[in-house]
Amino acid sequence: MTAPIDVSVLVFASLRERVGAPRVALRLPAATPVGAVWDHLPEPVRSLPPPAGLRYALNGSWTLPGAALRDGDEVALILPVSGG
Amino acid sequence: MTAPIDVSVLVFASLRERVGAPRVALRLPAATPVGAVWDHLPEPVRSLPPPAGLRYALNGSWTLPGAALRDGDEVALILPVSGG
Amino acid sequence: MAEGPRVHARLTRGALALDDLVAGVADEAHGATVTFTGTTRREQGPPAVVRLEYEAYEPMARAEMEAIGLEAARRYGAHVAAAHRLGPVPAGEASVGVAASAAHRPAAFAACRHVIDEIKRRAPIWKQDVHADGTRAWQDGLPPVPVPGT
Amino acid sequence: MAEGPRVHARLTRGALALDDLVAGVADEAHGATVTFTGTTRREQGPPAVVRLEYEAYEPMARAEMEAIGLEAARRYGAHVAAAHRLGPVPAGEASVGVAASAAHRPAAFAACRHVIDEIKRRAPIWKQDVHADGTRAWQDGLPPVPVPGT
Repeated sequence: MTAPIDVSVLVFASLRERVGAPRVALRLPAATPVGAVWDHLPEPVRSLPPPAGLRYALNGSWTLPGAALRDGDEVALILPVSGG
Repeated sequence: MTAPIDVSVLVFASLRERVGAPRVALRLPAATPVGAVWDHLPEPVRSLPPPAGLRYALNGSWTLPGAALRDGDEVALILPVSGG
Repeated sequence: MAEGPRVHARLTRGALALDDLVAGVADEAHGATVTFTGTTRREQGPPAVVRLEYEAYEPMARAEMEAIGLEAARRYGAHVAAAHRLGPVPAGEASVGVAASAAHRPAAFAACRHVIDEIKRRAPIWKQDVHADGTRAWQDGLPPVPVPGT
Repeated sequence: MAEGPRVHARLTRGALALDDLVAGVADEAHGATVTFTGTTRREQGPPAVVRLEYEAYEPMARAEMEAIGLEAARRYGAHVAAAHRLGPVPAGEASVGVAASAAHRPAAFAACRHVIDEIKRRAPIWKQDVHADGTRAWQDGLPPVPVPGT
């Protein structure tokens, strides 16, 4: 019954290209866990299985998929990295 | 009964300083082993015990103390190294 | 000398200068400096890779590189400098550089190795291979993006 | 690229240039380059070491460095470049430098480490510490030379 929250989702690499933008604004139920964000992304992304090794950052720090989102949060979806 | 041989001994670092020259000419019995050269060096060197880890080179290649010297050979006495 | 470890971490769109990284870890009490440079290998493929394009979650990539540098610095008594390029990097040019100095060489080697291994494992940076035939492939764990119109 | 390992070994009386060593191991097929630089630590002592003086059995030192480089090149598929200074080296300057490149980083690290470890262990090169008070001490396994007149 609590009000929905607005969160911002940062996406990179091929996820950014599929989404068509580096950032997606989502309105979600209060306390949505970070790990559920993927299923709210626009198609064609949400039909893809999230890749093994997907990590999450919340407001610039690593977090776990169970962390509950709050209004104004910024979530980053960190695909398996390939720097170096 | 064979004729004595003339060999040249190269010395480095503090051994060179003690000897007073980078090279010593020695007349030795034929087939003197490389490992016996130390005992023929001028004083004050030959009274010192040879340092642990002393190695030998013969005409520019590593050799063992038992190698027999021949006339005209060049022996190098390789003290424990400290490069790097 | 006794001021504790120094850690520099940088993302840059320009060429990497190994000398700058080495200068960043200089210390009169450190007798050993080890560097690592990672370069795009041209013969990857086919099709041949002509360049890479790197993208990062920049604030976190920098923070993660600093955290990794600090781990190595504390564990090995090292100073650490690390830089990673972003944007296009032609094949044959360096995309990442690390320098680590310590009093003695085992610690300098271990610190440098830790930093490059962990940057590759943890820093939120992604590369896209750009091939001679114009095709591109992100290395990010997702299947290739379908080419539009096919 | 497929021409087999390259090994450069050099003794020099001038300052070492890391860039030259790195250039000597460049290869489009090698994605990883590791360097080692060894520098005189100023705070050794007391008394403080103000410089080192290096001496070598030059032809054998060069040959031994080449042999060591070739061992690493063969074992790790690496290119190797190594340089050692002779004569006076002020504290804070590099006395030895090694660069090794290989396709991947474990081999590049291992090759560089092998070369510096073995140069220190085997190459016929000796150093003399020169202290701030003017005293000198060869590091060659012999007891200190008695000071004349004492």
